[in-house]
Amino acid sequence: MSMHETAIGTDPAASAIEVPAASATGVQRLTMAKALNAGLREALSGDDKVLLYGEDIGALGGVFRITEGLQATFGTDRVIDSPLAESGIVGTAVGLALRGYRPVVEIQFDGFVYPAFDQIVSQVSRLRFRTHGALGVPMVIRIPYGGGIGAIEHHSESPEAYFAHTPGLKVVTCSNPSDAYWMIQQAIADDDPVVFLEPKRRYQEKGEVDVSAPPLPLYASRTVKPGTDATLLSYGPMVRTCVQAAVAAADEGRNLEVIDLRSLSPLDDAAVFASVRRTGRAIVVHEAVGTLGIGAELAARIQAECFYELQAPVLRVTGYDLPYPPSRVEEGYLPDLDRVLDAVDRSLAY
Amino acid sequence: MSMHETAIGTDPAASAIEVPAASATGVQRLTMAKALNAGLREALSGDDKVLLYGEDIGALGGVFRITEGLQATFGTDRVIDSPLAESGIVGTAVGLALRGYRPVVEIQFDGFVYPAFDQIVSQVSRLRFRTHGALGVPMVIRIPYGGGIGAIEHHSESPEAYFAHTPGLKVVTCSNPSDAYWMIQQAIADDDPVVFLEPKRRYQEKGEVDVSAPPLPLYASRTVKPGTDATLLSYGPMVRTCVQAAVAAADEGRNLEVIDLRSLSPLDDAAVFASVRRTGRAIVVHEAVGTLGIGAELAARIQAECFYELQAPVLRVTGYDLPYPPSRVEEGYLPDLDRVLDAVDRSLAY
Amino acid sequence: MTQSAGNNREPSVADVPIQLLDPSGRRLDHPDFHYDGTDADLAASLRDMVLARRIDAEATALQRKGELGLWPPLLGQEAAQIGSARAVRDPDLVVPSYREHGVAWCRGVDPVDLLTTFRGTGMTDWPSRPDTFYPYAFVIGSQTLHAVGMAMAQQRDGAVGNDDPDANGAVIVYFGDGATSQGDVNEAFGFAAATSAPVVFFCQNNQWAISEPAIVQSRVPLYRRAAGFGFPGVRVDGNDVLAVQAVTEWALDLARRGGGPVLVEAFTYRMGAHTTSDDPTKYRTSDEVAEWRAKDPIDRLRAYLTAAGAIDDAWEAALVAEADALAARLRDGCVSLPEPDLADFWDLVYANTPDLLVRQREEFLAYEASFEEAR
Amino acid sequence: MTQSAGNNREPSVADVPIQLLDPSGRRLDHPDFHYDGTDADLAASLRDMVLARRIDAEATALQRKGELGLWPPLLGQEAAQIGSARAVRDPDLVVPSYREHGVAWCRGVDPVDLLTTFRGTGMTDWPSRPDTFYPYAFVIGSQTLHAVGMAMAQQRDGAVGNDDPDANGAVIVYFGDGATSQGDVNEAFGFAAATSAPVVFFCQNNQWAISEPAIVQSRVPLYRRAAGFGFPGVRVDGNDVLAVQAVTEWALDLARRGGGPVLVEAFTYRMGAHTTSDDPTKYRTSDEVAEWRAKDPIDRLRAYLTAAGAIDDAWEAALVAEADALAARLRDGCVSLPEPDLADFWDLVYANTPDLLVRQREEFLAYEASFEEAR
Ligand SMILES: Cc1ncc(C[n+]2csc(CCOP(=O)(O)OP(=O)(O)O)c2C)c(N)n1
Ligand SMILES: Cc1ncc(C[n+]2csc(CCOP(=O)(O)OP(=O)(O)O)c2C)c(N)n1
Ligand SMILES: [Mg+2]
Ligand SMILES: [Mg+2]
Repeated sequence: MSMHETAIGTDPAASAIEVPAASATGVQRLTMAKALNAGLREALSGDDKVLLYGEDIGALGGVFRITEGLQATFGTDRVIDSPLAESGIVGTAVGLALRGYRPVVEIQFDGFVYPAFDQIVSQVSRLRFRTHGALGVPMVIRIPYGGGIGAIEHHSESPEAYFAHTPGLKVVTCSNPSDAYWMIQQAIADDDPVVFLEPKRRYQEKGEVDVSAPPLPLYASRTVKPGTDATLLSYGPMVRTCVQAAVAAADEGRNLEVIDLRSLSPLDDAAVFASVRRTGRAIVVHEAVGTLGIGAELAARIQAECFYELQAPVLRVTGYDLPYPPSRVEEGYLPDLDRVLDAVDRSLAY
Repeated sequence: MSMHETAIGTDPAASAIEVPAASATGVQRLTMAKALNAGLREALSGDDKVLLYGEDIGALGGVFRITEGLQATFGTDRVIDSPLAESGIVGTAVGLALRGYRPVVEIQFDGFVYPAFDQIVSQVSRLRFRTHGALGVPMVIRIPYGGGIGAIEHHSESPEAYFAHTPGLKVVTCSNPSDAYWMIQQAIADDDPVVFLEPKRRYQEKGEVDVSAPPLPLYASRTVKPGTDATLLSYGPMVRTCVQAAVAAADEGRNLEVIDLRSLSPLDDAAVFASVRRTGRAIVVHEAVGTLGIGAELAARIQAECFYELQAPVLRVTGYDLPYPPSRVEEGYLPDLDRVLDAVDRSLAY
Repeated sequence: MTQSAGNNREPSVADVPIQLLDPSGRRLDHPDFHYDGTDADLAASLRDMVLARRIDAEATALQRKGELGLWPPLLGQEAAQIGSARAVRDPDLVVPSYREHGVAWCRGVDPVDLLTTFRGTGMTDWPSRPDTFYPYAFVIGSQTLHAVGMAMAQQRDGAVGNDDPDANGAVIVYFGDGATSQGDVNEAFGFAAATSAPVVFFCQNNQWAISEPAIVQSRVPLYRRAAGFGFPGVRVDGNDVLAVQAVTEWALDLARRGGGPVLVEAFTYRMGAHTTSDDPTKYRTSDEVAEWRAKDPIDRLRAYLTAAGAIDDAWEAALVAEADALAARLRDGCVSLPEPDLADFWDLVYANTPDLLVRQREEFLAYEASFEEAR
Repeated sequence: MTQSAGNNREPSVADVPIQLLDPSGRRLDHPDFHYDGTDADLAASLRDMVLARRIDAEATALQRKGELGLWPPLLGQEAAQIGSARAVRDPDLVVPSYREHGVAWCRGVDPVDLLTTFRGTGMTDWPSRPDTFYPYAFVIGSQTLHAVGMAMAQQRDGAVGNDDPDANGAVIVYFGDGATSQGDVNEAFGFAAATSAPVVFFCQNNQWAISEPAIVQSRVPLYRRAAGFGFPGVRVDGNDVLAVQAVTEWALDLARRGGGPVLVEAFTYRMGAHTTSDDPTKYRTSDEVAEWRAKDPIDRLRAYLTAAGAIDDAWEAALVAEADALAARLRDGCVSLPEPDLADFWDLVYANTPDLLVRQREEFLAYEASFEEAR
């Protein structure tokens, strides 16, 4: 179905999406899964109070093997196989956090975070506020999310908007191994609760990781590719798709800017506005359903802040407003570079 | 603090907000609470399969007395005091619905719906889709919502965006006794699951209810007050506030249109676009936090559909991006007519 | 001051699973439970178990060949599933989790249909599913509350506690050892107990929740949970199809007669991987697996029936042929499953599709069509 | 085939609440539990109970006068609260629900502070709250999981099972009969049992969850729930401060020593309304209330101490004066609670306030200022 199969096939996006390693010291070529594992290992080594907690994260190393080998190194008291109950995991992690620990919770799949929703929305996000700042909840909730892996239902969800709508939570997501490595460490070091979304379809993609580079600010976006004609705004699994689209568009003489938001709450909207003011056009791309997805908020903010600069309305390329469909049709459901380019065409036609 | 205390005091908005009764037959002057009670009574009388189900809804009639007297009439098998567990209530109601009943669930307060979130998001909303249309869940989830009643925490939430972001749910809310009366009946008659939000600060406000009038379409908005200079878009508790603002603005020679959305999912966006195309200006008003609130989606859609007609960006007047604050400061937190008028000024200044 | 009021960690007699057929195929007596069927009935059970195992093996193979995305094997749990399913009769309702392929088979679901879910051509509901068998559930524990609601519906329908036993029905709901930690499952216990709903909670304790041994969920036997909520719980040898059927018949009968809920813990073992994505060698020993292989549910029933002369080589040969035919049908059926069309899904979200979705589908179709034109 | 395996609806001896002081003020013996304190200690308990009741009455009156938005009275539950709180010692942690004004009092919380929540001048945390007492919780059951997590922290901190008993701590968490239906509470039972966490689940069964009698939640006594999860549960007369303290001391001691969780069901009664917004005449009889009034926790202790000569009129008079002074302080304190400023709340959402919130506060301040200018 793709008009740009060659572009996908040769994948010139691969190099663009990687963060160039500043120095050769400590540079390794890792999958995102291994980068996260390395980041977690660093965090566990660096601070005794850091605990990993979740279903099957011990001997098995998690169903995606993100925690592989960590229980062997750090013991069952710090890498804890929990009973099978997400509200219980998050709720007891609150107690651990209130007593000085820094629990890093793993939710096994996106679709299984909802049983913990009350604890996340009414407790994790609010304990600081509820206690006038007396208590904080330095917790990270790791969630493998998104589709594209041929899974059965409840295993391909993109729940980010639920969390980004909730004051008191921070919500971040990584798009490449390098970011994965330092972002997970920064999230664990943060004194606020962070929902850390891991794009599971990107777990096995490799990239350069400089384990010795100083970390970047966690809540800042990254301009993956500068451009002048329109701004593609995306995050997590769709960054690669947007870079691929930008590469394909370049063939047609279009110079697209691609921004990886990294943080969905808070949104680095200053960088977004600056870009859109330059290009005059913005297209938000995400897997989550369109209605009240992150694209809605970005569109609302951009049209308010860049009203006179916008040459076209902010367009959204998102999952359709359906529950995630069976895997045999997920390719049509998920935004791909053709749908992005189609939106670019529509934007430029204004 | 209000600049328009007189306007509030005399409240010329009261008549505007009421739906004029078409005929004198069956017209009664009821509070919203009593109108809901009458609507539920009708639904229970009209269909043996309708059940009411929730905490304290029997002998007590619910903490807001919405179900008062109904257990006495219809018995404990149809008006059921449930154990204290929201996931259990919604989950067992799913089973009842799958076996041909039409459960109308009461969640005692907005802040207590989150324990049922998984059942609502992964089951109620999806069973039709999960079963290729073989099974449906004709369930209504009634939730008293919103602030302004001086309550303690977790009792003043506006959770509508969580549900409106979820495909498979319908989300509606009433702003006046007349709508409350027929909307609850229409929601119960609907074969899809409906989240029915009741603005608890409006429960005791009175209005004319024509119990003999034919019901209107449930998912259509209503133009409460036609106008030409800007469109105020709102729903539930804020409709009255918007009408008050429109009345106050009229003193200053401004003719505002006020639309009561009634349905938040699906959104009656055709009516919204038509209005904004005429007025060139839109201001969305709701209590829920701004980020990823209904206003975000409306702004995103309006700027996309009315790009050339918009004279100013779509503005949002919403709750601030905070957890709901203590009641002594809720007045400052909630949009009021001054904040609406301030936004009107800003919109007209473009 | 010390005492041990209510401390219940000591083993009790009830911890020993009820058994009517030992691993060597010898029938046993039990003071409370008896298998009422004939050897012919047992041969029918054996047939169901063998065919269920064959369906499972074939589906696992189809996954290996890339025809399925995933498969959760039931290997080892045939007695728990066939024994309990054969205790069900109309108008009972069956609410499965995701591994109940044997139960589905007994209740008349075409096994080819089951593959839709795991091939990704459909969701969790299949054309052949009878009205009394409910869709697979993947959110652990969520279905137990639905089951209690269905049982509450049966109460309201007057289908419980009638003098005419045929007019009575109950619900049986399946879940695993891991599921017992979930809030939903415990809420289901509470709601069922409080309403005396006619529901049999059938827990297949297969010793593992993916990589976690049952001890991660509970230090005491799971059947004991029921007493804390005020209803009976029993532990049965889940690899003994006679005992499972006898216990489930008793439990369903109690529920149908208005006696309220029952928890049955079928003590069994997941011989295979959690799913085809899983690698159990990471977390359990081959000794453990070998130990349970010696308790195989099919072997022991075959041993008994052979010794009793109820089955012979001809019978076995016919069953092999039947299983081969079924497997072939499964392979063909799998690759012939109709490919879904995304365009069809917009109409499945609501009973009445709202404008937004109608428009979205139209845009999708127009977009798709633009590629056809471009060719 | 019928049998009643595990059917646990028959009353058992353990269903009779443990009692060391009967309603007439007579002390009783119990084979397992003894009150170790002196009459002077009991006089101190009586003082706490009387003062707690006075705080409660005063807060209720303040609500009636419009000074508070709401108040959940503890009337009738003084023995359950004071008895359990007096069993707590550092470094134990206390996790309350929303009605534990008596516990708060014993743990050193200034009762004036409690009013902030109910006056709407603040959230659920108060300046005088000691580090070992946690904020009030309003989402039923949510706090029980937090308590288990804290107990898991104590395990990791090495504060459990030490030879030196003073180095050991446990967590006590409060919740009601209604809460026992919530998934979170049952998950807390499960997690605590599975990890042997040092936590005492203290359930005040005050017979009502707003308008619902305890029978709506469970057909069997609540203390039995624990056994199903594999830990001890006991039922104590919640209106008998001696028995409550003895049982809670035993439970905390067991937990601190590494014996794992305990469930204490304090069988008591909510004499007043659920909250000041509630009208209990809608759902319960005055006979029932009268019956429980005869079991008043304060009356019986006063009767005993008076008969024992441990208190006299002078003691009583001093206590009345103390209560009056406390009440006056509460009244003054209430109306003097500082009014909050919305502008302060933007900094309480995150440890590091993000730009959006900084901007929002600035806009808010500018908007507020515009009114000042307009005047
Ligand atoms: C709410 C939820 N959390 C996590 C999962 C992921 N998951 C799928 S199966 C499983 C283990 C289930 O174990 P058990 O209940 O014993 O059933 P079994 O697979 O052994 O039949 C887990 C953790 C899920 N499906 N749902
Ligand atoms: C999750 C949740 N659901 C509903 C409520 C509303 N509510 C507040 S108190 C209460 C009854 C609680 O009863 P119980 O647990 O017995 O405690 P008690 O009030 O008797 O002390 C209810 C239903 C709530 N606070 N939280
Ligand atoms: Mg299992
Ligand atoms: Mg109670």
